Amino acid sequence: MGSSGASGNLEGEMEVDAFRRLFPLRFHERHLLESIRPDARPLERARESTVALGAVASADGSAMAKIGHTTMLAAIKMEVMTPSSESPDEGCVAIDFHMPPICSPFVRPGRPAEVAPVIAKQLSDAITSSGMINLKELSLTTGKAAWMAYLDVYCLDADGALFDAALLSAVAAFSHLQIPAVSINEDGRVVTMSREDGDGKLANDPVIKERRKLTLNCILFSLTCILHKKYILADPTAEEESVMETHVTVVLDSSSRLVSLYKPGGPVLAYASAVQDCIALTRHRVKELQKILNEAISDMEVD
Amino acid sequence: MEIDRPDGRTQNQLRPLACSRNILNRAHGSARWSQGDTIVLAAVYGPKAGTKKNENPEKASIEVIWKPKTGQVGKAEKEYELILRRTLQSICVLTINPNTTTSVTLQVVNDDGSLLPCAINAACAALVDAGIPLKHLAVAICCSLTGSGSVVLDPSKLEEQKMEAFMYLVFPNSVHSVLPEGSLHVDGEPMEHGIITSVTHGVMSVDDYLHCLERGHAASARISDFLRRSLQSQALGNPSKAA
Amino acid sequence: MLSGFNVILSTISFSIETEEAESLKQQVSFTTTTIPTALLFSGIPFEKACQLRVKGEGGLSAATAGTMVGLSLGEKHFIRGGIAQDLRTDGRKRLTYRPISVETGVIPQANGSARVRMGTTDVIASVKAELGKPDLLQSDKGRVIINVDCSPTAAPIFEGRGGEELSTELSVALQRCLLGSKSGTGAGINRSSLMVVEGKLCWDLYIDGLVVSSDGNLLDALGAAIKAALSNTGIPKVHVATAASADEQPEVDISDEEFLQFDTSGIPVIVTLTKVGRHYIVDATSEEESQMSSAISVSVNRNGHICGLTKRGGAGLDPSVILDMISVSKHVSEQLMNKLDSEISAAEADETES
Amino acid sequence: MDGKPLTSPASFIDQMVVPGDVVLDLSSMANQTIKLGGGLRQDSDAISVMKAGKLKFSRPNKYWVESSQKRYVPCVEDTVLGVVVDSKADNFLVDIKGPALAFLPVLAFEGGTRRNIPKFEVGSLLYVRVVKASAGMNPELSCTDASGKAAEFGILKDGYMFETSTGVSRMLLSSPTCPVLEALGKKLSFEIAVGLNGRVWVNAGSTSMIILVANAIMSSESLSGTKQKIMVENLLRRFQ
Amino acid sequence: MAGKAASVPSTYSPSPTQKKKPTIFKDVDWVRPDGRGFHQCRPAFLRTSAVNAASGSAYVEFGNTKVIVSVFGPRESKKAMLYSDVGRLNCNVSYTTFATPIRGQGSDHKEFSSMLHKALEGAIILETFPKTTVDVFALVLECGGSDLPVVISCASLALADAGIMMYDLVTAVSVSCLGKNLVIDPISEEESFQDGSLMITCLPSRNEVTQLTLTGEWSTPKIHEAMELCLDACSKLGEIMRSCLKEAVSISKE
Repeated sequence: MGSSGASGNLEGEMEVDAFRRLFPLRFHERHLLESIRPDARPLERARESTVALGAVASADGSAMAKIGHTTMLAAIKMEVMTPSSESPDEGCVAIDFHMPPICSPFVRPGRPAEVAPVIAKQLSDAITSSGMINLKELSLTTGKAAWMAYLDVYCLDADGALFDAALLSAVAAFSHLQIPAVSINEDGRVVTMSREDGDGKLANDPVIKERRKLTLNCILFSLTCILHKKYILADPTAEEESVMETHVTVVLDSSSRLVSLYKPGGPVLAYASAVQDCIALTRHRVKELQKILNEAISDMEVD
Repeated sequence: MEIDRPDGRTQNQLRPLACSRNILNRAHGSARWSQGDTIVLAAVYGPKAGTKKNENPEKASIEVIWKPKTGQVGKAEKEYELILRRTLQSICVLTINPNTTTSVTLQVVNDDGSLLPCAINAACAALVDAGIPLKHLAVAICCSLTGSGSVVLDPSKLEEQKMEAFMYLVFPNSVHSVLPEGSLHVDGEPMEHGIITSVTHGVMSVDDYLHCLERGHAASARISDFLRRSLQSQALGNPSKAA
Repeated sequence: MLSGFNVILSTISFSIETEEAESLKQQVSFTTTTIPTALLFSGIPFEKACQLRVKGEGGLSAATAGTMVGLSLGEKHFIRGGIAQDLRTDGRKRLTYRPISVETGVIPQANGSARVRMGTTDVIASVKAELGKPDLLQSDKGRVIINVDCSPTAAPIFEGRGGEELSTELSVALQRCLLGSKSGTGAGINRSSLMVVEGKLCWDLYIDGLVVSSDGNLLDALGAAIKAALSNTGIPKVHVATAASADEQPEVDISDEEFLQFDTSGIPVIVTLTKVGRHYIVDATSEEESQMSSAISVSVNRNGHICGLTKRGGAGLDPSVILDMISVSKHVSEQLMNKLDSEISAAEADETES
Repeated sequence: MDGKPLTSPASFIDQMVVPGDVVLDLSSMANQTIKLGGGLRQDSDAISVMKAGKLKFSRPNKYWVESSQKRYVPCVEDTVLGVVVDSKADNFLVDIKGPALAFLPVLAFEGGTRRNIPKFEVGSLLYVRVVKASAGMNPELSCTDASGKAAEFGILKDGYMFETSTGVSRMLLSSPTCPVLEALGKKLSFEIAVGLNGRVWVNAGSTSMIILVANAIMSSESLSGTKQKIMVENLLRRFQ
Repeated sequence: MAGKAASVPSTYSPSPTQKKKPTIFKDVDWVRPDGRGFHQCRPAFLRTSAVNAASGSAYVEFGNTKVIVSVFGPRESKKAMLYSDVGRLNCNVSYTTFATPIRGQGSDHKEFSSMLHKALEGAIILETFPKTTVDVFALVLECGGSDLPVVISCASLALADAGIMMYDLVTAVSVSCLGKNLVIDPISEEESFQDGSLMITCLPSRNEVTQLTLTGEWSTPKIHEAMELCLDACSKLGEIMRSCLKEAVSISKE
């Protein structure tokens, strides 16, 4: 910002790319004046998003979500655990978020990204506190066995709005999840049943759980916005995030209740009006994402 | 609709605040902040020369180290560190000491609810103690919502667990100004109503959130006054107290 | 741009057939066969594709040994020239080993141990047997864990974490050569013989190699040392108390006096052929290794079958050269196997005498 | 430029201010030149506070916030006590308690030439003046006053150096002489050098006297004038 | 919740009741689980520029084996290392926690990283980027057998996409020996019962082998046969990779 004065006489003869690198803030502010962004989006428009279900064959539920270039792969693996004594009829969900070195030039092997555990915590807070998943549904036999759903979200390409994409892929993976059919054998161990030998075993094993889907009480979607001066930019790219540092992430559930409003600092203060604008943008975005997810689910069912 | 709180407070009542500064000899700035039984110790070292790789050397950088009372540093602590760092960065004037690093260490002495707001208040007092240039102060408050939708301020740990939802809000302090009333207003709102940081937990309606914001403003003005008085008490090291 | 690909190729001709180029042939080859693929897409001037490529720089052992040895250009030429004329700097022929000496039972605490010296290369291998529970997936087999450590005293580059990469490389190569495939075929060590009670109890063999002094050909020396250490290994006899129920661990009584000799007949020897210039040599010193373009380590058992193969060094080799190297190493392995057997029995005779 | 403080800032002068407070409104004081000292910054028409402390005004037009810190931020024309950390061909590297080490050019001495470069061992204590202090660069020091004379600058031998806060240093240097020094000076004779960076050096005839003076200064922080005098008297009584 | 997971008692993956019988592989005429012929590779899907944040990247799918490789650089070396007039190559291979049938079993593959390094370094013209490092990071999204060969081929595609100068593409193929049969491009199930395996990485246009590993007991004619098989597959794979790159260029040109 301090160099803005010096740029005055230079910028006339500079190429756009050089100007973008040298004076990123001025570059973006010029665009904002025209109410447009470097990728030709209007300020309030989110990037094109896609969801593909069942991307990982070896998982019980999986989904790949893309928002612009940002790509997330989420997969759920179901394992069996002994439930804790406080909640003997509940299963458990363990959520983790990974940023492997392939996703960004700033992540190196052996040195995990600083934001990865924070996004993992946010995901897990949003999903558990919203009551999206009924943990009782994950119970197998009270006090003996319950499902532990391991959800791992991998960032394959990091280009801004990581939490939004991670949440989208996580929600999609849960809506794709098929809890495997299992029975409990003589030793009390839970074993899977493949479809063909299911009939023959019916008589032998006492408890059998059918292959089933998980019911989701509500569905969560989120939108990250940048606040810069008077402008609100929806769904920022990595470049925009690095130049303008005030971010607000709003998470809403399907009945428009607020699950999280997350603004970690930033030079711009958010006033009630801006907060309401962000929430309104998120409401709009929820409808878009709901449509995208529904289409992905119906595509899956046709196949 | 009155709510019975275990410690007999009213809904809007904060726990007793206490702040003492300059309590550590080696640190360049330090403060101890308590809200009831929640106590956090903050120490500031620096500015030291140089910034870490991937940080902008044209600005001062701030690092935050969170030390939990017991146990290891996990994801929750990493999240606290990030929120604190972003929050403190937004109140510091980063262009004055470029290419330096200021480190803020927070030691949790006791956690009885509203831990993060308490830590933010402690860190802010410690930054002032170290003389780090600040745009303004930050005051943090925890608001919680009961099942019936009423707002309870500064919940203890027990209350936090029972609440439907709670949120941590950080606002600028209310400043004294020579400027005519209203000149610092943005969109018709005074500057101290702007949210620096907002972290929520639990599901609530949007109206509930906005309601909490208002109550948070009122409470933050009180904390802000307390912080000003505590900073003004000339006798350094003499703890100031407020009920 | 792409449609012009073939056209470009056909118009290139190289005219570096001068005597100068001839003399460089040992160390330099021209990349005349193909255009670098990236070139097609990056739009970099074509001249770049024709630049000289110095062979022999690739490869971990070459790189590490190279920095350690630090030869002058003249010395490099001398070594290469010698190898080309079948007379190496220490007077050996290309396929002759340095004198091998074997000493067994060097570590009394271990179940078996041996020290092997090849010239100034000096390695120790020890075998420890511990009772353990077999893996669920392979309930009828014991475990064998091979680990190699490069002592910082062996070479300056092993100081700190310098030896770590080489240690892993050697461990992996030894595992490949001695443990065979997943189903167990080709394994030098018969893991089924380590079974005590199926699914319950087995012997776990911990094989540790230590490089005391490094002067090339570490893999062959370690292979020989492990072979010697295993033939020196006695595994205590175990008496299993009967009547243990299905899910309990059986009680055992480990004998202090009775030992079972470990069967080492199937253990292969490892022969590393190092390619310097157009020729291959066995038992290369570290000076010679610094001049290699690539090397192939082959483990051959008594039946003349290949039980493991690792290529080292990044430079490419023609497939026919590889096959030729395999057949040469097979031939060499017979002599090495016999020599090693006689050394091992001599060493064991020494041990019992003393 | 009448020097008379305007009505509005008057309410803040000599008052405690905290970061964020707006103390001057430039739009209402057109045609005036003001000088801002430490702890103040300009944000378009508003002058706001960055540090907690007392707002000070000095005629005709200087404003600053007086506060006390353990860390020193270099400022041009400050006299400080520095410790030599290293010596290079052109500069001595000196620790002045700031964020970065300061450079003391080997020629920045009275009559300094290439031939008579002084030799300072690592650990030597110097009384120096800050001549350059810009953001992003190491500060530069000098062992001469503005006219190139050595004045009282240079190495401090013997004695005892201790660290206090910048507030204590400023109190010691204030005029009229602060109560501690006044009370001590009546009974004892000692040498003292005070750096604005919170370092104080004391030398006297006997070690016990040095310790007494040092203790008196260190415990004077946060005491009022009369209390300082009582404290000094108590100490002196024990000493005699 | 995630924090709680640590304190939760250990979990296990419910496995099928009976074990698969490996004997079917030993029969004289058995069929591969996916119905392929012994000398038939799995259908491959290749795509370049899969990761926008990287200088070059590729995504490769061989049946259920799915691999993504990003290339960064040439960029400043991470450690302050000695001056080097040739570039450095840094390779890393990691697995997702859900890559393997049982969760979290494929995370540490140190030797894969060094094998990848050795397979690639012979093909890259390191002289073109002195003093700098090229990072090749691979993530195995799902492993369905022949992971390393797929990683290597994918990495060379990503290097080409990044515009790193190479003498040739690097292709890698492995064969498994099951009883008397040689099967190419084995899936995990076949790999777990194999009697021997051979992997070749080569520069197909130059007909050079950069890496060769072999386990199990092999006779010389068998090695001969396996190498022929691999080299043939490698050169065919090379053609496919080439056309994938050409396609990418022609698309970007439009």
